[in-house]
Amino acid sequence: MRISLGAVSRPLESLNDKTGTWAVMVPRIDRERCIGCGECYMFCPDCCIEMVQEDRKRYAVVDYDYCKGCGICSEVCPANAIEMVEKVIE
Amino acid sequence: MRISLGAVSRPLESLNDKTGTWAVMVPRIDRERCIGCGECYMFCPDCCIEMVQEDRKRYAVVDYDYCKGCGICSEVCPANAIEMVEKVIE
Amino acid sequence: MRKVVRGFYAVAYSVKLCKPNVICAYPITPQTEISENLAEMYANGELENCKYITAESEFEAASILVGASATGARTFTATCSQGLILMSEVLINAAGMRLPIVIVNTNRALSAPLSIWNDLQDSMLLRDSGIIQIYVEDNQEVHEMIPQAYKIAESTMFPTMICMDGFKLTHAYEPIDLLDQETVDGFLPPYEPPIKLSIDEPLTFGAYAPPHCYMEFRYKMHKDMLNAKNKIEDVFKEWGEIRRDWGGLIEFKEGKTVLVSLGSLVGTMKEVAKEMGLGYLKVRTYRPFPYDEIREALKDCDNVVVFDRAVSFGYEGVLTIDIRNALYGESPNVYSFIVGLGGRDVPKEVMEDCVSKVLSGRAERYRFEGLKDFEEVTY
Amino acid sequence: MRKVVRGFYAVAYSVKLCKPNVICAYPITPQTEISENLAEMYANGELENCKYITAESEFEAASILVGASATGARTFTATCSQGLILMSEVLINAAGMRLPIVIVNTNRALSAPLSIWNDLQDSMLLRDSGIIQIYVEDNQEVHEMIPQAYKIAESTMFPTMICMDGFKLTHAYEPIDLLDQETVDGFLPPYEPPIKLSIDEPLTFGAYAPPHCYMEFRYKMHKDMLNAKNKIEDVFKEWGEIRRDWGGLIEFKEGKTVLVSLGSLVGTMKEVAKEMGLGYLKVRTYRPFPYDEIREALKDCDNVVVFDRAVSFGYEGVLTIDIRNALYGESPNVYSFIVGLGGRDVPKEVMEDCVSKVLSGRAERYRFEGLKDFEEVTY
Amino acid sequence: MFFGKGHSACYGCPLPIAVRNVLEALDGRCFVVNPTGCLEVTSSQYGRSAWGVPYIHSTFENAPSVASGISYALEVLGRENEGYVVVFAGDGATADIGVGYLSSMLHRNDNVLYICLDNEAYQNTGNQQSSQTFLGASTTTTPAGRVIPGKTLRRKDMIAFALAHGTPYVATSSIAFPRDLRRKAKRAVEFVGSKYIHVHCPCPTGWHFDPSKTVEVARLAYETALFPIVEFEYGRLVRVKKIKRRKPVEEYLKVQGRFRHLFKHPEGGRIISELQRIANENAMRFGLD
Amino acid sequence: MFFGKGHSACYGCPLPIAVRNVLEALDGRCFVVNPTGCLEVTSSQYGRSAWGVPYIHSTFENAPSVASGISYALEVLGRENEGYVVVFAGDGATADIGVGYLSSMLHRNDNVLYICLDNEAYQNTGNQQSSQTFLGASTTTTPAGRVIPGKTLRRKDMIAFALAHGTPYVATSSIAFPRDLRRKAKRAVEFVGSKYIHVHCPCPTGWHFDPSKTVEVARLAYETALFPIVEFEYGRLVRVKKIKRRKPVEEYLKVQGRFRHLFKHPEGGRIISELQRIANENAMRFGLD
Amino acid sequence: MVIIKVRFHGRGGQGVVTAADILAVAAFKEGYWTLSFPMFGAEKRGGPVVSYLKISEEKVYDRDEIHDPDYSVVLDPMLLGRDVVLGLKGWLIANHPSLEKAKERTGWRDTVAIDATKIALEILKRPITNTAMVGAFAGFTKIVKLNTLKETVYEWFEKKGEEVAKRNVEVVEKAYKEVEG
Amino acid sequence: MVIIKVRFHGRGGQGVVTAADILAVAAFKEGYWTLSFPMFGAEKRGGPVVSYLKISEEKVYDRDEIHDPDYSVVLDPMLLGRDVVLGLKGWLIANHPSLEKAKERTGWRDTVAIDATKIALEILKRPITNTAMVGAFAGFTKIVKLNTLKETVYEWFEKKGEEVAKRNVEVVEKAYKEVEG
Ligand SMILES: Cc1ncc(C[n+]2csc(CCOP(=O)(O)OP(=O)(O)O)c2C)c(N)n1
Ligand SMILES: Cc1ncc(C[n+]2csc(CCOP(=O)(O)OP(=O)(O)O)c2C)c(N)n1
Ligand code: SF4
Ligand code: SF4
Ligand code: SF4
Ligand code: SF4
Ligand code: SF4
Ligand code: SF4
Ligand SMILES: [Mg+2]
Ligand SMILES: [Mg+2]
Repeated sequence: MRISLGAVSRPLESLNDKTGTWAVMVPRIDRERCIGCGECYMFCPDCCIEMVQEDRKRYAVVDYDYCKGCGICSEVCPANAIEMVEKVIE
Repeated sequence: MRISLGAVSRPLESLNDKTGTWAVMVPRIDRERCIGCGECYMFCPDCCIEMVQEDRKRYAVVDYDYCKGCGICSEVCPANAIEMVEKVIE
Repeated sequence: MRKVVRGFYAVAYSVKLCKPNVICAYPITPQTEISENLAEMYANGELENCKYITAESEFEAASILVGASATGARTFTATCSQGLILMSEVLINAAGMRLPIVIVNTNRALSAPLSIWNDLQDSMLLRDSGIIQIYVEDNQEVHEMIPQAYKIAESTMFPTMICMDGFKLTHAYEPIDLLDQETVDGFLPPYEPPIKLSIDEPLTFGAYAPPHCYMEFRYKMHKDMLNAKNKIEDVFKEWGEIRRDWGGLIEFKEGKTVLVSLGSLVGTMKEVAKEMGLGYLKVRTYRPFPYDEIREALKDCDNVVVFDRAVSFGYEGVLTIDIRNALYGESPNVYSFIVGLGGRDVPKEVMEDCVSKVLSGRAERYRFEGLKDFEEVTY
Repeated sequence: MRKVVRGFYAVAYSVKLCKPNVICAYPITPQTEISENLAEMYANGELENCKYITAESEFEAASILVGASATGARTFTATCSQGLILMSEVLINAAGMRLPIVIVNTNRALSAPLSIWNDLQDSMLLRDSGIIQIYVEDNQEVHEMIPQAYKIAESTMFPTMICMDGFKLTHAYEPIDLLDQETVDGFLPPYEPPIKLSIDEPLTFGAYAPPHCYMEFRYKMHKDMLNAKNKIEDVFKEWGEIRRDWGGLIEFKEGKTVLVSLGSLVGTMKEVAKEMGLGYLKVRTYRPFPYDEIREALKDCDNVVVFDRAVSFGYEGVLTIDIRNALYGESPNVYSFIVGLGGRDVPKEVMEDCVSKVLSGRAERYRFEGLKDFEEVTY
Repeated sequence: MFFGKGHSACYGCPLPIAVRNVLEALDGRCFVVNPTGCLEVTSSQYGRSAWGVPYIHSTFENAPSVASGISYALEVLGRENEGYVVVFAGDGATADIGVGYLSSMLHRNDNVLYICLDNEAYQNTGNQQSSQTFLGASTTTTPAGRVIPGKTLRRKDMIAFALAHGTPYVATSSIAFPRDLRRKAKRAVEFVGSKYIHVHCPCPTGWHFDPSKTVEVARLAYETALFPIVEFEYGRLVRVKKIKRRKPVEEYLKVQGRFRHLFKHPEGGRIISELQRIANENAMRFGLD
Repeated sequence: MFFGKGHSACYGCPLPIAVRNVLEALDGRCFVVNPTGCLEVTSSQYGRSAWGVPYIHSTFENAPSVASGISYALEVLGRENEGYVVVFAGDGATADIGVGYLSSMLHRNDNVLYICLDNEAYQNTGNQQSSQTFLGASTTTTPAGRVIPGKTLRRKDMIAFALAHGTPYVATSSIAFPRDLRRKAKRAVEFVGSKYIHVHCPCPTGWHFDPSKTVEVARLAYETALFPIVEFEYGRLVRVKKIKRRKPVEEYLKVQGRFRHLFKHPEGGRIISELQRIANENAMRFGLD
Repeated sequence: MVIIKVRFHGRGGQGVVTAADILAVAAFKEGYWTLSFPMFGAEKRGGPVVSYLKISEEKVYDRDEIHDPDYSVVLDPMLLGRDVVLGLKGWLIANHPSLEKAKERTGWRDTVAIDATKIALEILKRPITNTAMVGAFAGFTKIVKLNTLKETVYEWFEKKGEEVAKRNVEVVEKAYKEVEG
Repeated sequence: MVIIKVRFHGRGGQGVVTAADILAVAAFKEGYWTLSFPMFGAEKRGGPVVSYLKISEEKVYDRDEIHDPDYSVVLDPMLLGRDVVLGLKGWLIANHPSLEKAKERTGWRDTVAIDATKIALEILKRPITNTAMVGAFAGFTKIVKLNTLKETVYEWFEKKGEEVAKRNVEVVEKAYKEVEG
């Protein structure tokens, strides 16, 4: 264990916490429907949506390692491109 | 010496402190001029002016035991009835 | 009636039975649910002649109680840690003003680093302040201590603080023999303050004291606190008669080697003592400090093993220092183990390990026990 | 240059020479004129690269310095009594965050009853808190201690508090050999913090620590504070070389009977010791506590006579408890006299009287000395 | 990344929405000060920090002062241009326990952007009332009981409070409108001195609604005019977010567990009308309709 | 006698003038709460109390809370009719160190008459600036120096502050007008809940003028509109004390030592105009002329 | 003194603490001393939560968290992994549709699996699995009788309405029998 | 070690502390160690104020207030009374127009009286008597030389302007000589 001076902590070590395990439901983004508006990106409390530019299409991608499955993205998507689906339990 | 519970103190024991000794100048009230308006009474920071009713005349009297001689009464008297005079040093 | 309840409720329910007039507290983990339980009783109209006030800070909560107590109200607050330190100026003031406010402190570590978990650094830091401090072992004891604390506070006119371990006790859900109103009413008379703010007898509270009399006030405070020991003993005894005997200022079991501690660690300590055939000493009243009782109890034993959960940084464990002072000039070896800071568990094995260190001569004057390996880095 | 100046100025001028970046304090007697002197220097443009801020409370003043210190500024505040207790939550936090804030505490009694006069109850109450505490004997010492305190604070990363007696020192107008800028510059390098808030290296300050690591942080803090003893010795030695040797963590003169105290009482104590042919021990660094030094110094003497100016209500004098702990297992008789609370004078005669009580076997374990006759009343 | 994934806030927590949008708007050039509270506890555990910008937490109540201290230090060390000093503080820290320090910071007009993340209670300790909790809300310290129907006091008006201190820039925003919040953050830092933005942050855990509805609830607060969205520069109201068709407060209340009792308790009707009155007053005061 | 002779305030101190007039107006039916400060120190030494009414001093910052506590206790003990709870507090206690507790008391609208005795600095500790000190004043912590010409910050607006909390009764008064103060004290106690009166109290010792001029200086503050005398009920301005012929601020400034440097310092002129601007603004805002 | 130690794993909001508490009351009714408490954590809703239960014939003094449970009860299938069997001395009682998969995820042999989510969804219409797992625990260990448990559960949920109480009793019974069977 | 102990009595605002301080500086210039300080009081302006001065050949350690002064210097005639001679071992130096009256008020034989108020009003036009009494003390005791004192007083008041400084020097000289004469 590392014990620092005054308990200062290094930045962004939260990335080691894969909060994706919290999710019961997860969003599935329909890439066809997605209009790349970025609403889901802006609203995701877990900062786990990325906007990807591919050719001339911009669309949203979920980082399931962190997505807690709150469902907000699905609620805010103006294109109805996000559906919440049950996470597969292995 | 009396030591009370929680240092509660009895009321108005300040009366034992004769702050009149502080005064260098003291007010002299000209009873003739005094119109009994009570301004000096109301403004005296040392609460040492009393209004006295005598026959049909109301006038102000100074309690020299406490008067510190600030001169406020003299300043506020609308009848110019109060003069500040040097306290006699015995 | 025996019922399975959580520690919070054991406190809140007992407070209710004591019929306080003004309750004012501020949320802080792990105290909050005490206030929440009281708030619920209040919302349901179960607290008679009582105001429950939501303050905007602990400092304010304590200050409201200063006003209320000086006016003759029976008062209650609960807090801990940052909250206790934040209100400390007011509590120290209340002690000097001799206001019998009853406080439950759900012991929690101090920041930084922030910790919501348990140790005794918070209440022990205020050991000089003129507040009676009683440490309880479990939720039955805290439940029964509340009425006793009121009686102690109001007959000695000192703020009285019951210290109960955060989480370990507050969050424990366990069977409690609940008191009933009749028992408490029979034990605890209504509060009739010898001094109070009133128009009829307009006293001046909170006067200041120049050098010609300050020291006498502080001496009186000290003397009254020493005398409070007798009063506390009496209250404990009276309680013992009507209810259950929990012991006096200390609870003591003889032995050549005696373990010493307070709070929720006492349970484990007693078990270890039993299993290993040792004595133990539980400090129930920490201020006033039971000097004579402790000295008498421990002076002839070989080893005293103190389990401390508060450190005076740059010196040693807080309880240990007090114990050694009490034993000064006597011959027992006093060993100190600092354990359980910031919620670190203190399993029986750790205690046993400490004891075997002592018995085999491997113990030092004091030692942090239960540490993990770590590497020191700048960041 | 030797000049007749008041204690306040001896502090303020020395602070100025240390080139602090942020100064923030709140008025309280008898601290205020330290801030006032600094405010005047500020208004006259004499403090370079420095902000002087008027806070709205001591709590705020300390908090502003937490922000400033974490950002890499050299900081200063002064306070005492109610102000010190009011800011205590912040200072304790700063200690854990390891921020090298330098504080001058002009010791004053605690309320209630309110007293603006001197004793040590305020700073001693915070002895557990992870703040280095240094007590000075006179204004020359405080003047010279300021640069040393900065060096200590910044090399150990602990808040460092110089405790000087209110009135007795602050208000004394006496000849002081004033330091010059060159001397201080040569001794005290600019502050280069090992950790600070910056965009380039975006650290997280004030993280919280769950039970799996909290105890290690506190252990480290304790260990670092013990290690600070060496650092302090070094700084004192270095100062002794360039300027004047004031001794180490303690100043000690042998004797069969040894008087012990700290702060401004030391002057009188030394005189009494000299006149009566006794030894004395001056505690310079109170936290970290010089356990080994004190034990070594006192273990073979007959009588140790402690003059205490802070009480742990319901127990004993605060310094005494610490001293007895240090001497545990050794044989000297330790007598304690609680004197000078709330500005009560401690003339030589009182000290002499205490000593003769000790020498003639009439002394008790501890005693309040210098009390007047009084009658106890309800009001 | 200025605020990392992997923080431990609840499902659907509003706080990170506010935080990341502000930090992104300011390009991460921020010294963040954060008092104790949900945000702190979910983002600053030792060894698990979610912060990619310099960050400090000291106590629950002193964030404004710590921020002042940073701004003074930056100034005096010649580092003013390194970044903005930004406070993210809960409503309890802001309007209750820290309100005196906020007053002092605003009074000195220190160069700090203060953002209150208002989830209307002490959520970190489990939804106890704060001075920002709405009338009628059931919280753990103002539970809806047989006698008392939830919180009985009105809200402390923090906009009036900030304006009373002569604060150059004062605004409200909501996590329902991240673009609005971004714009305001950018606008705010154009002002020298103190700026105060009060951001509405509905908390699914404390308010008892489904985590997926965080944004919807926030939007309803705006649409009912219970939480008006306004902007003041130098004390002058310069902009409001008009409401197209104002909804009755019931629509907002009924989606939240904390107001459920109002629809049953004998006092409930009275409280709902009082809340409607407050909404109407807001609409009037700021010209929202 | 409600406030006794023999107290130890300075010659010409304004504080007892305010205190005795309020106590007399309320017939001494008062529980007085008084934080640390000049009034406390000069009236409550052990064995020398000047108080003829029940009185309590606890700390410097907690008077509002102590007052709340008294009012709750009186209520719950069935003693509400015994008397009013009245705070007399200095400006430092009120607007600075105690401002958070005042905020809280006003927010809960506790049944307390809070009177701020504003002598514009921490006079008890020797005239250090407070948030109520006027711009330009030389105090011991904002001394007029070679570089800095006295205090550089504006005043914290305590009227706006009290109003921001929805306080039912808010007023200012001055020791220059004891009849005004008496009337306001009487009016105030007709309101249930919190009432706030801010009383101007020029201090001869700290401000450096002759003790006989206390009343005159107070009158000048009013006549220059630097200290407006106003009255709000339920947030509405119901009455102002109009100024017959408004005087230039210089007339007020020049009679006090604390402003002397303004007539010499290079920055002095600018500050005087700024003060005049503030006076004009007051006159406008409240319609004083 | 024998103490039966049980550790419950779930997520904030799933009723993990309630699970331990209900069993504590039921066991208390059967004459045991019980001590239950939540993990002393600072987690928010959604984060992993643990609670503990100690059951004994005599008063329990040891208030430490449980590091060597006799039983580990896992309310949420997603949590099945190394963590939940840490220090485990006896049986893992897992909410999972498949015993094999459950074993696979944890590597623990002595496992009982029950599809508590399914039972909960079926009867309660919500995936709150605490009562089902309480039933499963009781059914498997027989430490508390079914009737005692049913009574306890009923009393527990009564304040939320008779309907809720009844359904939870049903859940408990179903799970009890399923595991017992 | 001989310490000369002087106690000054006056009122808040009369410069009692300054009196002790000026003498301290003057004595320091003459090679003495000095220690002066105000009474540690909470009095407001107008209330009685005391200050102390200790003069010695060696460093002074004793920081207690002076209870047994060698000299008591009283700046305000109204204060003459029992208080000012309390513990006095030597001379009372009093501001009073009449030696007899002064003695009468205090009952102290060894008294020097000087009408300091008159001197002050004459030269300073204000009844601030501290410098006059400093001069009187020096003239009577000869502990500090007149020139040293004049220099000290000049430096002390220089920051208030040359005129003020000069006048105070004049006051000191006049009082010194009057008492000496
Ligand atoms: C002095 C002090 N009192 C109480 C607490 C406990 N505490 C920590 S956070 C918190 C509530 C935070 O509420 P708020 O500021 O609204 O932030 P939220 O968690 O709601 O986002 C409380 C009461 C504390 N840490 N310190
Ligand atoms: C916590 C704390 N800080 C500082 C002080 C010192 N102090 C006492 S009174 C006072 C100033 C009082 O100012 P104000 O409230 O304006 O009253 P005034 O004396 O001017 O009438 C100060 C700074 C204190 N007693 N307590
Ligand atoms: S479900 Fe929630 S956490 Fe997951 S991507 Fe959508 S908004 Fe983000
Ligand atoms: S909100 Fe919907 S449409 Fe917009 S980027 Fe996200 S998924 Fe695509
Ligand atoms: S001079 Fe001052 S103290 Fe004396 S009576 Fe007149 S106003 Fe009162
Ligand atoms: S103010 Fe003048 S006229 Fe009026 S009562 Fe006093 S002395 Fe008489
Ligand atoms: S309790 Fe509310 S504000 Fe706090 S982390 Fe959870 S959702 Fe966010
Ligand atoms: S300093 Fe001013 S306010 Fe204080 S007692 Fe003296 S005159 Fe009154
Ligand atoms: Mg909140
Ligand atoms: Mg003031």
